[in-house]
Amino acid sequence: MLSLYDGALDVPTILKDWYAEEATSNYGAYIPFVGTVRSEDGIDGLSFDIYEPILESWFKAWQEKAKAKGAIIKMAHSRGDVMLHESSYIASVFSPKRRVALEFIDEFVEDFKASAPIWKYDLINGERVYALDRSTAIKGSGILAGENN
Amino acid sequence: MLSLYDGALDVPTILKDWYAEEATSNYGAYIPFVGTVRSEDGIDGLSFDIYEPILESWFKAWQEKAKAKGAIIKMAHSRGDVMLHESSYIASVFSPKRRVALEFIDEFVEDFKASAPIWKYDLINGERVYALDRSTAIKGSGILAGENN
Amino acid sequence: MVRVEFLGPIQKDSLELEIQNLNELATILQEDKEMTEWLTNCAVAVNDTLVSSLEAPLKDGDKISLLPPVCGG
Amino acid sequence: MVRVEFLGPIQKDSLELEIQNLNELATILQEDKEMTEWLTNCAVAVNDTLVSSLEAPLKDGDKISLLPPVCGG
Repeated sequence: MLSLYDGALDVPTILKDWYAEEATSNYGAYIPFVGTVRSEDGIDGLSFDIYEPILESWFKAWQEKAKAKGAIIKMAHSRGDVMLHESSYIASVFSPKRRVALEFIDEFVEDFKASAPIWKYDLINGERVYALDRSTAIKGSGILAGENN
Repeated sequence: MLSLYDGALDVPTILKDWYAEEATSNYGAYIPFVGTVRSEDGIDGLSFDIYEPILESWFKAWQEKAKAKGAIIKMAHSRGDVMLHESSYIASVFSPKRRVALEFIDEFVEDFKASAPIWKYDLINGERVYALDRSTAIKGSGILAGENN
Repeated sequence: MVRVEFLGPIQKDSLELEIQNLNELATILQEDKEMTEWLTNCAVAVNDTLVSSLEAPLKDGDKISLLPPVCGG
Repeated sequence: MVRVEFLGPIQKDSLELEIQNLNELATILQEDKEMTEWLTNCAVAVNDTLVSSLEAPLKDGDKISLLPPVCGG
């Protein structure tokens, strides 16, 4: 399940709903990863753009990987502005056994950071500044730049 | 924070309270691990004994390890009976950055399984049967057995 | 006719172009000074599937997307 | 006098013993057939601190705990 929200996530409600959804699915391990906006470099918050068609296909591919291990994943992310100490991201894994869940949440979150088509901006002095220095070029980037690259 | 409860854990409330407690602590990552009783081998549930003095010193040592990485840990566990699809265990890590949290939750949960002085019993046909085959001897076990061991 | 969209932080309006493959798109965008940096760090999708080469033929109605460096979470 | 406690699944009452070190405890428990298996897989704590050798001297009032294999979670 992939859920996108305008603005900050209601973390307790999402964690509770996901837990309830799988209450009788017989998964022994549930690991959510919650990402929260930190106060750093004088920002007032962050803002996000999402390209949904590719996010959905990326997520679907991970759902298949999870299924192959007997696990399932759920993810929530914010669109637009999320202020300091609010949360913008929750990824979670349910699996029968703990090792799969512990390994999967790590791989899933890292690939999310490297590949999910979401762009982050700092909200600073009323401006929305693309966070290029913390961003990662998607694998295979640069093909349009020609032979010199 | 280490919290012990009689019977099953109220997972949504614990996850919510912990999130609220650190709402302005400026941690960017919050990872709870939730352990839930699975239906397996005809059991009706599990039951736990805890030896609290050593559990507390074990937990305190992990709090120090977390502190050295700028992180904190919180843990909840059940005493006594926990029935199918109820949860008996939550471990969680808060840290400024995701890598520390992802690595720490794994190490912490694995050491918990290997070292925390908690004994698990299957509840089956009204009996409480020690789960020896899924248990792990604490490091250094066997010293009383003499030279042959 | 294909449509080229610039996603996220790239401040550029979509283009409608008569091109047969991505090599032609590369040639066109390389002449746009504002795109120079983006070309080095953007991934390319055709009809919402990422591509790793410029050779695949394009057909009428295709949607091409340029995806700059990402940072979700 | 020291007190020896058997934790978790070990079905055995506590003992009060006049012993000077854990070697003496080992000798006593090795004579108890019901303890044979437990001795091979139990860890030992003195005053709630796990120990890795039998040599440390015991003093009056010490608490010794035997911890069988664990499985929290």
